Amino acid sequence: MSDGPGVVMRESGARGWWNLRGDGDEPRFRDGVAAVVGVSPPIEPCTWHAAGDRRAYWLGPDEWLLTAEHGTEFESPLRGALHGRCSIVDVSGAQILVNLSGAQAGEVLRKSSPYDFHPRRFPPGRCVQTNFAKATALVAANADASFDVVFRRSYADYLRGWIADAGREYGFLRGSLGTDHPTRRQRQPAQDDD
Amino acid sequence: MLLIPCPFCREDRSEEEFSCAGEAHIARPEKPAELSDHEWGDYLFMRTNPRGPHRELWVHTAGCRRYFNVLRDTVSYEVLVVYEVGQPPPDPPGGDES
Amino acid sequence: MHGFAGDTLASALLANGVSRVATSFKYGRPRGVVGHGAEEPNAIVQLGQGGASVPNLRATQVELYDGLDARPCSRSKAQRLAGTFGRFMPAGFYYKTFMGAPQRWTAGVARPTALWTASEHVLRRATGLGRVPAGNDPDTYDRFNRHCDVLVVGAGPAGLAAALEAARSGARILIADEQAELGGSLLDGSYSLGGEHASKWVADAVAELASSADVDLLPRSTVAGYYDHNFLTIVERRTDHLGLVAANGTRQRLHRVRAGQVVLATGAIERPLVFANNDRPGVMMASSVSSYLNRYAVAVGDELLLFTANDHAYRTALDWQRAGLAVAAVVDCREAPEGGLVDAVRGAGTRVITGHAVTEASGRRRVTGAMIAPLGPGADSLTAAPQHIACDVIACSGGWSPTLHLSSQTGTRPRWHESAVAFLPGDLGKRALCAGAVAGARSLRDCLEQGALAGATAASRAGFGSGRTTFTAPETDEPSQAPSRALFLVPHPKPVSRAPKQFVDFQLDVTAADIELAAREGYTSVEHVKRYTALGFGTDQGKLGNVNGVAILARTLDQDIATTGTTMFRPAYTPVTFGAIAGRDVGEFHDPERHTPMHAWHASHGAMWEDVGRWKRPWYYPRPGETMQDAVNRECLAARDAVAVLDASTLGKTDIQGTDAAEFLDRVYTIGFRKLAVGRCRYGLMLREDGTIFDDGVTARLAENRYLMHTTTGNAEAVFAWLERWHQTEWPELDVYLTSVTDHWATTALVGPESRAVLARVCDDIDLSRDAFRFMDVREGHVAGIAARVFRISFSGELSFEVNVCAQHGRQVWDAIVEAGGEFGITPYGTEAMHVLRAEKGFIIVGQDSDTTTTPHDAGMDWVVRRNKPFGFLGDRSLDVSDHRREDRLQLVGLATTDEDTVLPEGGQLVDKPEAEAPVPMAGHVTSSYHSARLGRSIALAMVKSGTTRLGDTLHCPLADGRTVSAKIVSPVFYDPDGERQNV
Amino acid sequence: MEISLTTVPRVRKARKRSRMSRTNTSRAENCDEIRSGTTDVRRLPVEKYSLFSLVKHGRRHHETWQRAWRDPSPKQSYDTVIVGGGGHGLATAYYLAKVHGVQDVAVVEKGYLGGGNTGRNTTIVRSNYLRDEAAHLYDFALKMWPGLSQDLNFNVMFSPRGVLSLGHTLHDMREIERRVNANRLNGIDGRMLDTADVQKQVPLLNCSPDARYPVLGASWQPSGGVARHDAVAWGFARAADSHGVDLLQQTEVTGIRVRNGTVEGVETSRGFIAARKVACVAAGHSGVLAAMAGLRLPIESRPLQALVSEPLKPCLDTVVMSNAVHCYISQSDKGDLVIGAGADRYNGYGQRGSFSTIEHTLEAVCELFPSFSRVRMNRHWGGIVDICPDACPIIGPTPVEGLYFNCGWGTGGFKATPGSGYVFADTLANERPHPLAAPFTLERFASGALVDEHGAAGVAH
Repeated sequence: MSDGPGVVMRESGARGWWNLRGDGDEPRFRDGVAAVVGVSPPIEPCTWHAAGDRRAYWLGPDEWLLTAEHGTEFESPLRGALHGRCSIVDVSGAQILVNLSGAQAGEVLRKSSPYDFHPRRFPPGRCVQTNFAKATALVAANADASFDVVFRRSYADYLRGWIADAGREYGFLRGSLGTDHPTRRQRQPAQDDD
Repeated sequence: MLLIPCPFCREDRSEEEFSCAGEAHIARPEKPAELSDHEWGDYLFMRTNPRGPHRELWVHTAGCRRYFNVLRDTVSYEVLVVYEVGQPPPDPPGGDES
Repeated sequence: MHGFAGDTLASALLANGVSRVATSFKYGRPRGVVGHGAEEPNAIVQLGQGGASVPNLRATQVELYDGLDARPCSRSKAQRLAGTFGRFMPAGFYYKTFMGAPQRWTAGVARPTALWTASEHVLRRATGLGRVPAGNDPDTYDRFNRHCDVLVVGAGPAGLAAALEAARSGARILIADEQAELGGSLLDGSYSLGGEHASKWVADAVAELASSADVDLLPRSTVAGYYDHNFLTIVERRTDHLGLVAANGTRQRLHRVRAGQVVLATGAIERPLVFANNDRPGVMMASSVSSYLNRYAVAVGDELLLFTANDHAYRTALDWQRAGLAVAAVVDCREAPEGGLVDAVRGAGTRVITGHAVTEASGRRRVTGAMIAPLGPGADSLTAAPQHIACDVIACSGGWSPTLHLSSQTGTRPRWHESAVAFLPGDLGKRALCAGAVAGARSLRDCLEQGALAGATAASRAGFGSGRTTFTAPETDEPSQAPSRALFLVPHPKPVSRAPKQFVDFQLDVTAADIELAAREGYTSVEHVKRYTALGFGTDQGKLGNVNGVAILARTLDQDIATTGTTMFRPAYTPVTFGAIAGRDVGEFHDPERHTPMHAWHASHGAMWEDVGRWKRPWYYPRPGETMQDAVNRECLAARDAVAVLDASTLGKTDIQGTDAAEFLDRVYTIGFRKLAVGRCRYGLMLREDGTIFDDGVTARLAENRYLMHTTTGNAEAVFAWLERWHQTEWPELDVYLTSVTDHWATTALVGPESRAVLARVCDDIDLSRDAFRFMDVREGHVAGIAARVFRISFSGELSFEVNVCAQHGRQVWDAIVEAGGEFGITPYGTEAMHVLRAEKGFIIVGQDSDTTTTPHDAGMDWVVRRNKPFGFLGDRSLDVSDHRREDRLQLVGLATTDEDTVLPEGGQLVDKPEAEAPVPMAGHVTSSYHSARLGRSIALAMVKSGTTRLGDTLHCPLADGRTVSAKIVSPVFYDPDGERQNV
Repeated sequence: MEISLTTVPRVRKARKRSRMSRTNTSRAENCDEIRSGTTDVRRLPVEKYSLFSLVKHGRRHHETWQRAWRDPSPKQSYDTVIVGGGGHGLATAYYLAKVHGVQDVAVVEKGYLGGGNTGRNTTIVRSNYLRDEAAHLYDFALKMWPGLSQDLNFNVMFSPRGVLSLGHTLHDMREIERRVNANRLNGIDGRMLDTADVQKQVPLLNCSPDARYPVLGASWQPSGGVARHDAVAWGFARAADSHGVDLLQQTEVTGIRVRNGTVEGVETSRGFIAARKVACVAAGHSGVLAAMAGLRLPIESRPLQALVSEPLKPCLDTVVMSNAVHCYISQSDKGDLVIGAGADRYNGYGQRGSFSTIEHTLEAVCELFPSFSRVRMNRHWGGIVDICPDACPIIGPTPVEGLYFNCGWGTGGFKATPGSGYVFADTLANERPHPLAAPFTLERFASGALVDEHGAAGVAH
């Protein structure tokens, strides 16, 4: 293809993921999270915060998804830092993250979800949990105009196939991301999926 | 194909993301053991099923997974009000039901 | 045959002199092309052969490509017969006959329905249009979600003006049109705009839109459906103009559009005039005659007769003349038409006959002339005998019917406007606007101005622009138009019932006489008439015929049209390919397959699969030469005698944290969890509020305020939603958080007497001894070097350890365990062996041994119900309703067949008296049934009325082949009744 | 249960009576009398439909056909007012007049006869229900279909072409086996088919073992089939009318008058109509009527959708249902593929549903019949069905004396039309539930004796 792939899917290696619950209106809660994780849980619905490798995605009014580099230990420190009503659960095994980049990455999302991913409605820093094909996913808009898509492991074989199929008409490439940053471009040799 | 404003995500989101959990404000009796079979059956099964504004419980299944109440017209399908669980039911807009 | 680029199949057929394109179903009459677009009722063709064939396409909408292969969706031989007997087949005739002879005549020999069944067989072969493709669809389709601030439907003058205006406001615009090119009616006519041919204006408008940011143009895209909250579907035909099969990519795409505002600029469809033999090939819509001439350079005949009730159609006469062709006459039903177009036609020397109507078309295979006669004042009589005028084309225009299908789909009833002689869209509320001909505009200038205003208004409602238009409509050269005359049925010298057929709906052969008959028989509601005569039920959904039909009905009933009303239009506007609606969700993507981390291992070890919900679970692992029973026997014996391993990752798992976690569990389970010690597990039963069994599973207390709940595989999501619902709606005060961890954990169940020895090889930081790690304990440690949570629980009755690790490492740990078990003959087993093992122990499977009526008492599980908890539990009260206290309810028992080798069928019904006549009272049914390798006999679980009091009784299971299997009622626990094996 | 079919002879006896009434039809050609709609005749002379009458009228250019039913003005009072002019209501009126001699009956319909679910369903007729109570009721109805056209002298086009219910998982197959065995013992025809048998019955069906949910087998009820929905409403209407029942169209009930716990009549858009008994047979609108009498029902009203393709040459000779893949499909005599979709998951009275439901249904159709993928959908629409918690009807009295309901048929009422009308008429006439209807009173929602038929309903609720 002369003008390059329209859609590139890179899958992240193993990372740490946690489901965090608590009262975001409590400054102590927010500070406690920030102190341990290095990033505060966003209060604005459907947004995410990042600091370096670490991210906090808003999932609900008292629920966040945290991610950090593989091997990070958050559970005990967070339990220690947070008091009162909260819950922290390791869900590292459940999450698969892929990054979709390329000029037509948005088209793949439009084939997969009823959500409006127009940049006006979904600028960098936004994230949304929505239907994705016949599964559900968390989609986040990155500053480099790419998207991160996080879905459940048991659906991964189905969704990898779905995304490859949806991207095929635009020229589709599959690559991989490093294990550290969800979206750091590691220009590894990407192979054509077809 | 409804467009439902999720009070937690604070966005209008498409019907596919939600599930309807039936009529709202059907509180579980505090002392079930003190009810007759008929009273208990009423709680379990009897519904108002109105033609017009209807208070329903919905959940944002594919989104934030939170339950909330919706006042929706079952004829026009217009979503009139959404409000959080535990808030008092708003009165249906008066008199103009077809 | 030859055609030109840009031709439709219809224009090419007409250019090649094909006038007959179909045969009518009921009467066997020849039919020709009538229209030039979506309204065409006759020219219905089947394209291509084999799996790629497409039935029932309108030739007027098929774009020509090289090698196109089409044939009419012809009717069968039965028609010739029908042509002869058509007179005895009025509307609804089939309701009145074929009822069969009274039973006394047939003396019970034939079934009363036999006559209809036989007739139906013949009728079915005669009906139907095209054929189902002979093979699977070679193409793919997809769905595409779109959002826009303003959706403009239709790219004629009004639609283009609306899109231009809205686009200039900065709003996100989508404009869709069913034709290959944007421009709508401007493509068909000989209009000029701003002193130039209209096509120049169209090209400029399209160029401006195409270069605007956030404007998407969708040609070859039909807006098919308009649903609640401004959701619309658009079918885009991406490759149909290139060939039968898409060479590359998606044949058709369904756009699922959510629009802030919708501008309906869908135009109008010219209305036919109903007169005798108006179905003869050569009778066409006036605008279609112009379209074929102006756009496709096809003259559909030599000598034109124009029959009109309005000024607009005079353009067709002018176009015809301009092409150097002869106009026999213009027959205008109005007494004194005047206006620029009329003057222009008169000025060209054409004979204009006013106050007259065409009463009948002459000619058999095609039109050879027209009978015309003067109309009386009420248009319901003729004032002189008809005279003949020779011609070979009759172009008709009864006026214009707004294309209000989409507006009607929203539930908005169309309203009849006497002055417009048309139904116009009803009130569309604040989210949609109509512009142009659909809103009743009659001049091009009005269309442009209405379009621009609608575009500006829609944009401003969506939050863009001021709502004022910036658009200046180009000059048009339109003369003023006089009002048209309402003429829906041309009188004939004979009454309607005796006149030659006056067709209202061509495709379904509905005549004016049929409508009169329906009304005469009392089918007076417009919906009854539609259903009784089939008016509007064709693939054209009555685009041409409906208004005439309603008007004829109104006249018959002596009502006005507004009172008579119209039927509602349903989606789709034009038919939509099934595949396009299904999108990619067929074949490999039909429903997601969920896989565990060990899926690839199972696949490479020859697993046969069982579908459980969306999961693929190994069912059994046959070795070469083994039957299923062989494999299951081997797997079961390995678990009983040595060691076996099961992938149990699919079980639902919920992490429950909070100071009220115990209270929460107490409320949702029949048993209590408050006193469960940390590090211990307990089996729980969950009920629906109606007291029936919903789910079961083991819950472990991991810490003071933390539990892990296991649910069944199939119910995992329903249970999680159930728990969230109760917490969020009824008990928000409880300090408890629920997190689904089903996908986080990979679970390897290590089962059998040697399981401890195997585990010990890969785990050195948990004391596995009997007393340190008791039955129903949970421990944390490492397995194969990976942090693991190990449960000593059992669904087989054997010593068993369930090893849970983070799914990232699931495969690695599974491999390590399988390798460590090698010397013990470790055997992977699937769901079938799992079912046999648990049935030997009398453990139920929720949903198999229980159904939605089974209570804990029915299942013999009172031991897990605590009726003395402070709150009670969900479903508690329902256990006491009168029907649940009946003693003759179905209760769980075991069955031992008299013949040990016979395995009862699951689902077999049990009776006490096998030889009784139907209806035979049933005592119960078999829920689970297997051959048990360990016991060397068949075993079964069953639900039997009063079963627990009937131990020792013999029941009989009648089989479909007439045999009966007898079995004795026994305890459901067949093996190790004291449960000693799991405690070793 | 000893109910079985001992009740059928009553239909036969009655048929004799109605046949007698038609002996003087030849004198009945003065349509004006009938058209005027004012005659107060009890047994109206009605011309018999037949091939001969078609020929006779054909020669007269069809100018002298009588009205199928009168258009009377409402009387001030009736013995029984039936609210709802759909198939079930009209059948009730017919059997009430014919079998029980109760002719002082009006059917009150807010729109036009048969305009609700009767004219919107996918016309499947079968009786393969699991539980004895439901099986007996539906099979009683099924056994009435073959004689219905003759009884009504109106061709309802019952076509017993057989009904297949596919199984796709081991769980499905277990449930099907259980149902087929129960059916056989209840005297209902039915048997299990394996995949090869299914393929033989339905050559175009995708029976590949590689399908996402492969066809593992099916249950087969040969005596099931389809009928012409409008004809059922019109046939019952014409027959009821001929027995003196007043059919009041465009008459909307706006209130139910109750005094001291006893019903007195109905308020309508054409004034108050007094009645000793009011029988509501209004499907999706039952809740609205119940509220007028101060009652609530265990019913939710939801759109159930259906769609048709363009007409095709014959390609599908039976009815195919798939519970797991969510669709049911047959081919009409016109050639349309008639496809039933699911019920929406939220209440609605809009006779239109969610487009997602249509998408899911067509996914299933294309999956089961890959060669239908290029076929096109002509129309889709919705009807408002009355969904009951146990997917079974409610037939019988209410706490208000004289007020009866027949509702809750949900997604599967069409097949029961004659039986439903028959047992409800019997219930009304004798003021106690017909034995077949006895398990289906409102009382079961207090006692817990639900008759769960979700498995047999064939539609995802």
